[in-house]
Amino acid sequence: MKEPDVIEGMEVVYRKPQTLTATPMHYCPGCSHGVVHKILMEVVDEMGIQDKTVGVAPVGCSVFAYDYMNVDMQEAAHGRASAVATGIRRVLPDTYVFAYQGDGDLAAIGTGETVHTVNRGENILMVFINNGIYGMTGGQMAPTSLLGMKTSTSPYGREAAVNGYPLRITELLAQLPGAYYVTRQSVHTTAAVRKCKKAIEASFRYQTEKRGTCFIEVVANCPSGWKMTPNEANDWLEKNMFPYYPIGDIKAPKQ
Amino acid sequence: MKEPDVIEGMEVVYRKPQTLTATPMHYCPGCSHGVVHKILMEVVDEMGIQDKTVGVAPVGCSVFAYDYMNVDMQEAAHGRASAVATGIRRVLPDTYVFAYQGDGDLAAIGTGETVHTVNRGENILMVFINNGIYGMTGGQMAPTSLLGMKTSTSPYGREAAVNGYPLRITELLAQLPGAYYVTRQSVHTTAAVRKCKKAIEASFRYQTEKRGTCFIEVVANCPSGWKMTPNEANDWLEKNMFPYYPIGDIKAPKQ
Amino acid sequence: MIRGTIVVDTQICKGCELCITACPQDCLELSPGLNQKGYRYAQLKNDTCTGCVNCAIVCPDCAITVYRQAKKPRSVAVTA
Amino acid sequence: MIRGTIVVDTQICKGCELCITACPQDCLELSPGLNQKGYRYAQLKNDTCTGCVNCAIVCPDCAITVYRQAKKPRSVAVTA
Amino acid sequence: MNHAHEIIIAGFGGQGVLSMGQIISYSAMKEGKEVSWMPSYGPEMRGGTANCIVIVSEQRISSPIVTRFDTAIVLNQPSLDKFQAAVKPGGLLLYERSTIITPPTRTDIEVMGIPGLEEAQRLTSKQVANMVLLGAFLERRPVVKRENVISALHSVLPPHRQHLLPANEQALARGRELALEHAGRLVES
Amino acid sequence: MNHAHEIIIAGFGGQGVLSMGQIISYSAMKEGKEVSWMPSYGPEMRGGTANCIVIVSEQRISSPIVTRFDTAIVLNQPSLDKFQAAVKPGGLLLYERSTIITPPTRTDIEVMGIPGLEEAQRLTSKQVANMVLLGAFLERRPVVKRENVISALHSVLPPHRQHLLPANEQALARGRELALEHAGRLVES
Amino acid sequence: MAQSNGTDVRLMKGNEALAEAALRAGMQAYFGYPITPQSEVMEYLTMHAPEHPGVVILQAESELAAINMVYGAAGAGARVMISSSSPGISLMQEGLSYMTSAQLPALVVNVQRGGPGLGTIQPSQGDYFQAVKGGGHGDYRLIVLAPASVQEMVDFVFDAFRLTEKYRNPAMILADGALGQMMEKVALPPVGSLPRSAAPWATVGKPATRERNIVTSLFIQPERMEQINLQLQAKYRTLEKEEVRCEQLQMEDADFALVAFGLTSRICQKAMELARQKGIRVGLIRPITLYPFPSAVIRKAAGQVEAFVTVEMNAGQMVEDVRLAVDGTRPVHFTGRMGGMIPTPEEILAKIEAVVAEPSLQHA
Amino acid sequence: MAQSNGTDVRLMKGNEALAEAALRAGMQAYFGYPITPQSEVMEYLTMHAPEHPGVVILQAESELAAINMVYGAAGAGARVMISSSSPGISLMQEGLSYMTSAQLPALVVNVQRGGPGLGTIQPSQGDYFQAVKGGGHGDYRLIVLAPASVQEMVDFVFDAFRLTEKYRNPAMILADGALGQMMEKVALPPVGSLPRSAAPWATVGKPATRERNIVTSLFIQPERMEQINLQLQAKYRTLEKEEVRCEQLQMEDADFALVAFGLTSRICQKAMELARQKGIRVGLIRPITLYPFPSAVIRKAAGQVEAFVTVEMNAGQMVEDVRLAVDGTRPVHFTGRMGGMIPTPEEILAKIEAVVAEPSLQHA
Ligand SMILES: Cc1ncc(C[n+]2csc(CCOP(=O)(O)OP(=O)(O)O)c2C)c(N)n1
Ligand SMILES: Cc1ncc(C[n+]2csc(CCOP(=O)(O)OP(=O)(O)O)c2C)c(N)n1
Ligand code: SF4
Ligand code: SF4
Ligand code: SF4
Ligand code: SF4
Ligand code: SF4
Ligand code: SF4
Ligand SMILES: [Mg+2]
Ligand SMILES: [Mg+2]
Repeated sequence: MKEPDVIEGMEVVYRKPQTLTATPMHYCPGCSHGVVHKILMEVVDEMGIQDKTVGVAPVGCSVFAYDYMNVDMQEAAHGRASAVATGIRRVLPDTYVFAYQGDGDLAAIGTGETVHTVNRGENILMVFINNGIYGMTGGQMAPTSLLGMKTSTSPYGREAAVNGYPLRITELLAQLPGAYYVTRQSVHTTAAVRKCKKAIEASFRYQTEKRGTCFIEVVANCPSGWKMTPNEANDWLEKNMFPYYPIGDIKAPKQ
Repeated sequence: MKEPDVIEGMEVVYRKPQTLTATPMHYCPGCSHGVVHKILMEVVDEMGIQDKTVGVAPVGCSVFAYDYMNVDMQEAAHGRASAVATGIRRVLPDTYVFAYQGDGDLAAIGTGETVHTVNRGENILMVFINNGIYGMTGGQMAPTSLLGMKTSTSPYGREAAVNGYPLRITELLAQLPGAYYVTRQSVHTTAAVRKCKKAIEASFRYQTEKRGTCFIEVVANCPSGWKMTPNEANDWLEKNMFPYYPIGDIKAPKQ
Repeated sequence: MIRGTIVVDTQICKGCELCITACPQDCLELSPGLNQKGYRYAQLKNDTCTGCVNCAIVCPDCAITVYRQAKKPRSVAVTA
Repeated sequence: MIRGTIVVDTQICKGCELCITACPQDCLELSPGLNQKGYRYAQLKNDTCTGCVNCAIVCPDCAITVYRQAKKPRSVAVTA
Repeated sequence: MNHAHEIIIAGFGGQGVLSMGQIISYSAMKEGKEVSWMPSYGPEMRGGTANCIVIVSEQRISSPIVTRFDTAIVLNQPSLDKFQAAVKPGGLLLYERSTIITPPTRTDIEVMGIPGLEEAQRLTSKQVANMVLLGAFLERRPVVKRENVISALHSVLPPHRQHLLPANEQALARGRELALEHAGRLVES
Repeated sequence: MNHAHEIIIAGFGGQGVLSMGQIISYSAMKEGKEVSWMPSYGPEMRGGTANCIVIVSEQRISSPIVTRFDTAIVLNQPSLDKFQAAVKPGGLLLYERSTIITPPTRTDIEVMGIPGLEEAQRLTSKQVANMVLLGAFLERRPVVKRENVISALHSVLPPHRQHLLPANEQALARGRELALEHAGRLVES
Repeated sequence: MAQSNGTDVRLMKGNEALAEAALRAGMQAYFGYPITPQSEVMEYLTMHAPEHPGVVILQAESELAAINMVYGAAGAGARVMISSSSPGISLMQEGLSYMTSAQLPALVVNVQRGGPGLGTIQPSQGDYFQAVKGGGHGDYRLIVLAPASVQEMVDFVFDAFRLTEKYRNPAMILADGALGQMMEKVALPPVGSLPRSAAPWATVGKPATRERNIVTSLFIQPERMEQINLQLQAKYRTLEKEEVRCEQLQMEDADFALVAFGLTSRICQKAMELARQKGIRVGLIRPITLYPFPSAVIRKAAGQVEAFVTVEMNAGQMVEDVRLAVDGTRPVHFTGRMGGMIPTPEEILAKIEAVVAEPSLQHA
Repeated sequence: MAQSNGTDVRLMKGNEALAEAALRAGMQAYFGYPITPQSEVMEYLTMHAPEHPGVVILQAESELAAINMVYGAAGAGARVMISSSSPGISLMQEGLSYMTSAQLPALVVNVQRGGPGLGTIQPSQGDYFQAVKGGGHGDYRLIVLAPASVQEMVDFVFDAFRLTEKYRNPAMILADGALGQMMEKVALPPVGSLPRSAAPWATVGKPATRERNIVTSLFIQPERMEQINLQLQAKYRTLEKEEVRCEQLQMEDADFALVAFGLTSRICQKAMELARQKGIRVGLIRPITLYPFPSAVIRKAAGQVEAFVTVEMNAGQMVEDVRLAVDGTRPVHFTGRMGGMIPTPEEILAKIEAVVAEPSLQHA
């Protein structure tokens, strides 16, 4: 359903990019996944690289990303998106390749692939949606769940002695020489969305220059998993996630 | 074959510990594995904890470690020694548990298990033999092989653009809060052996105190894989491995 | 004051209220009725909209199209 | 000078020569003949050994037992 | 054949169809009956529809999955459309009248529309709408005893929801009244 | 049956038993014959023993693995002990005399001990000891032509070892002489 | 709701009942990773573990890590369980091969979903081959039990622990998503009812009084490895002789036999009722142990019935074992649904009727 | 050593010949991880890749990563290969299940070693079940080719690429350590002899002219997933009709049939020679495609021979497929060695003689 270009003498200044399909997203109300999908596709649209872009969807709530993103896509096994992206990028060296993964996918089951993909400096963009929980399977503890956080597998709160500390994998990856650009963003406010989009733009640019892996962590909400309204979730995000996962560039090339 | 305690009026001051079996080791002449086995078992012997120690052998040249170490041991699947050690230590919380792994085992196929074991701060000692090569399978490239290093799968030398940079996994692990004591040692000289042994002693001590994971990287030789004599290999080690893998404590508790 | 307006795709909107929080003009509210999926949806509650696109930018479901008084239009995601 | 000596398990020794390099007294050499596994093995070439245990410490195969003139013996790995 | 009563309860996720089924099951178990509760799970649940099949029987239950039902309780239009035809001749089709646009058309079964949502909102909150329907159902098909349902509610509600017990009981009672009225109307008309 | 010659070559790893087999195989292939070379690999190789089975035939080779041999060439005592019994009656057992303590005992086969190591050391280096034995073997069982062996050597030796060609050729020739001498002694004694 | 005999009767979901049973059966450690439709197992365990002090429940970083933690804990002598669903079980194949070779006891639960690939999360029996023939490398078998009710999700936990420890071979409970999600009445045995026999081979620290214990699957000399294999095969022959379990329903007078396991067997019961209403004398053979498979029961039935109809939620897997047992003496038919679909009693009835109507019951 | 017809003849190890064949067959990408006894494949490829510009050879961090790189590259339309040995193949089971479901072509090479577990590195055929029945979850099949010579290690690479691309289903070359390590004479086809047909479904970037391409194995509606399964099953029926390969030796006058695949079939040839010397008329049936299995050939032979003897380097796996084909009409015997041991011609002969001497050739 495309809205008209002009209405009451006013011109359209913002609309859904054509690189998103018409399919309504299945995400819960207010979920960050939708925002990140949108800005990712806006960048593809604005850069005019739809015909040169291949995406990889993970197993997690964003498993259906290919239903919404209007680019060629592959759906990877749980945790293996970066390996799949490696396979694609190696045989299509002039393509823009991105992998899109949740925290369970990228930082639990896929840790090995994540570390080695970045260590090889694969020329891909890795988008990492850190919502501190396993959204899709019903709110289990993620490696990034905060201490004390109650989830369906830490019903009395995450304890360091049993489950270890929340994993700041992004900081680890930033130290690998293969990582070219590593940043942590969020999408819970207009300003945050704009910044995050800039990070995506930069990452796609670096890909043409074959400079290594670009890695964007998005500190995201999961209203359902956290059992909050979207606005509550975004507040909680700022108050609880940001102190442990501070926003900003972790490794940025000199401009 | 035990030598006598006294000979020509002289007393024995150094002999093989009883925690090593009589089986001759299968390692190539001069291989570091033998030295590390020995000092590990010396510590078990001296601390009198043979009856409370369970070791885990990897898949790699040291796959037969249990033939030599006279303690209860399990042989883990390739890369999974730290997961196996986790299983043991969780059900036997008052035991000393160590996992012994090569660089292919710990830093390639086992990366996920390695990162998460340390992140959970499992109360085990991880011994990591970094010889920059896959010894057992015939000298293929390891994640830790140096740039330019010729191996049977990098016959023209390792290239960063294709294979990424040598992985300093120990530095990464040191940043995890679960890591209590992280050090890099070697065993190519008498002094080095003595220091390395001290690190092992400390690690076992910390285990009783349940302080988290102790991690000892041993920068090791592989005369066969490197195609050198043992003495050449030890020289090469100092000249080439040490600059990239500097010796010393990376994370040490305050004494 | 620049004049603007928005069109909400009421069947797509999930009533998450993020746009409401994001609107600097406080011109959004939830509808009293439900859409086919059972959600109350966002709607303009007054005509103070400036077409600043804040609401649309945070909308996870791309449910908002924003219009603004002719001027050189911004080029955010306009590709039609 | 403290007097010491070593006994090499000639069947276990693989002739890696690390002990030779490690000996501060330069009192070790490889045998001319081979052991059953086909290796030349380490042997004392003179009697300047001080029992300093350097050679034994670096030996990967635990092939060396070290003795020293009575004094309070060091306690490295002596448990018999 | 055997004395099994086979029920499907269907609606949107969040309308409480799964817990309705659980309450019936729990009560039946208390009465020493055999029971099985089989939920739909999976894709259709996320914001979509949900249903459960409940079988209450005096004998060991063979298949917990059946395709024809003695009773269908449907809380939204898609469920009505889907399960109307699956009611056995002579069976009962009970539906939430407030949200249905196209009412059922079968005549060989007992059809009963109950405005559970409206009644619930009138009582306390729309959250007990399902209890209104349950009350109506039990009036027409007393597969379990009312007093056992009340005590099942005690067991099924989590501690922080125990304060809703009176509201639930009221809703059950209101459902019963509506069913009686409806039956009355049927007789009158 | 068919004109296959089945050979086992065994010794310590590093004595060059695998490459002896490869040279025979390579030469046979050049002559248009069928050939298979089956190495032992695995645990026994690490510092232990190694062997390969070579079959040279005019016809398609069925099993590349056989347990009885026309010729056994053994370079150390364990291999002699292991394969002596596996030589077919009338077959050839060729062994490296320098390192054998317990010589073979069979009398129904041709047994020939050659001091390859000593001869090799006398010539240039002990590395060509295997070539001495190969020379002797080919003298007794000319399964491939000498000139093809020489050219096979050219192909098999890696570039940085091509300078060893003359030494290898010498060793082959010396082996042939020793075999002839040995045959002579046999005849004499 | 404790009963006089000390058992509890409750209304529970299959997954939760299984978890509660494991706690009561004296499980000492559980390692797992979330996956639908069995995530409730770990969720229940983390919630209720505090009632059983000392029990270890650990969410691993992956199924691969989890199965290797199981290896470690089992090797250390603990009674240990792991659960997952199809894709997660595929990731454990190397580990399971290792465990059979190292002869470690452990209980593996597969609550199957539709495959192949990521597939669906709906019930399926598509992993029969994987479970029964061995999805990992080498010659090994798992002891495989197929429950058909929530009560059996409880009972088979006890059974499986007993078998896995007796034979030192991993045992699997092969369930499906529906069994995991459905609720039924269950009687729960009391805690402590399953004693654990000593594990003198376990790695717990070597006292001076014995040789060190080694848990390994590496026997680098092939002669030695063959010996290990012969040991395993001997164990499997014993299992085939002594531990076969099978249920037969109305087989006394049956002219046709349905063969089905797990949930499908209950749908078949309904189909059987329908068929008998129509005068077709149908019986049901339900293999309870899928390995060891009840071949003898089926072979015996072949002397009685005119034909077999195997019903599975897959493309036809167990039917091969049925055919092997029947060995050509009677026709063996198959009907099934795939990818998360469940056959209905009516579909099965239609198949039975088609078989009955076959002009000749000779084998095609 | 180029021959007039443009082919090279060389003496090569099986593993190296396979690697060279892959390069000549136009393989565009290889992902792998070292493991004995097949490490020479990647070693050869890294050495010789520069002769084939543009070919991607990447040593992955694990078999798990490698198979998923294969998934990505295959999905992007490349001709891609992976190789490993038994434990490494077990780690790929999830990936293989995904690939069959997503209908991706790729060549998987398993140079088997003795199992289960870490086992030995000696030759084995212990992974037959895994390869043929599907070691991963769900209903799928691999196309499985079993070479018996170094020449076939070359030829089957071409064949397997052709089949995998034609059917969009992963194909496997199931070899063993001995085949990988032994040297034989091979004729190498020239580069460029295997054209690649278009892959319009591949994800290469979506032009304005078509809908986006999606490579996935997720079909969350079970009805849809069942459709996918029906597609797969239809494909498998076609394979069973059109792509069965089987070799028969001296079956014309045979009273007894040996059935064996891969290296074992050559040992059986020797045993057959020995048996015929003793006047026993033995023939040999060698399944070349293990899936699709040559059931019809065996069923036909059952009308001729008195008994079958299946020989495998395992505890008896293919013998089940032989039995299913024979379907009780003739006795089917088995002999095998396990864990890395190779049967000798003499052992096989002894088994044949025992079968011949059976008082009755009736089925036990
Ligand atoms: C091998 C395997 N293990 C487990 C699962 C089940 N599973 C699906 S999504 C998921 C985790 C999702 O969490 P995350 O990656 O954080 O994504 P989110 O849903 O939070 O966006 C899991 C464990 C699976 N599909 N496959
Ligand atoms: C799943 C699996 N993949 C691969 C192998 C083969 N393999 C055995 S040891 C080894 C690597 C050994 O290297 P490293 O860990 O560095 O130990 P080292 O021999 O150098 O001490 C490999 C790849 C295996 N046994 N199992
Ligand atoms: S469960 Fe969480 S992450 Fe998933 S769609 Fe809902 S809010 Fe988003
Ligand atoms: S191959 Fe290398 S690591 Fe292995 S035993 Fe020999 S020297 Fe040591
Ligand atoms: S465009 Fe700006 S002013 Fe208008 S509704 Fe949206 S946020 Fe408010
Ligand atoms: S942000 Fe979008 S989905 Fe949310 S209420 Fe506003 S318009 Fe609706
Ligand atoms: S260090 Fe040990 S093995 Fe090496 S030469 Fe000396 S005694 Fe022999
Ligand atoms: S003990 Fe000391 S002096 Fe004596 S041989 Fe050894 S290193 Fe040399
Ligand atoms: Mg998440
Ligand atoms: Mg190494």
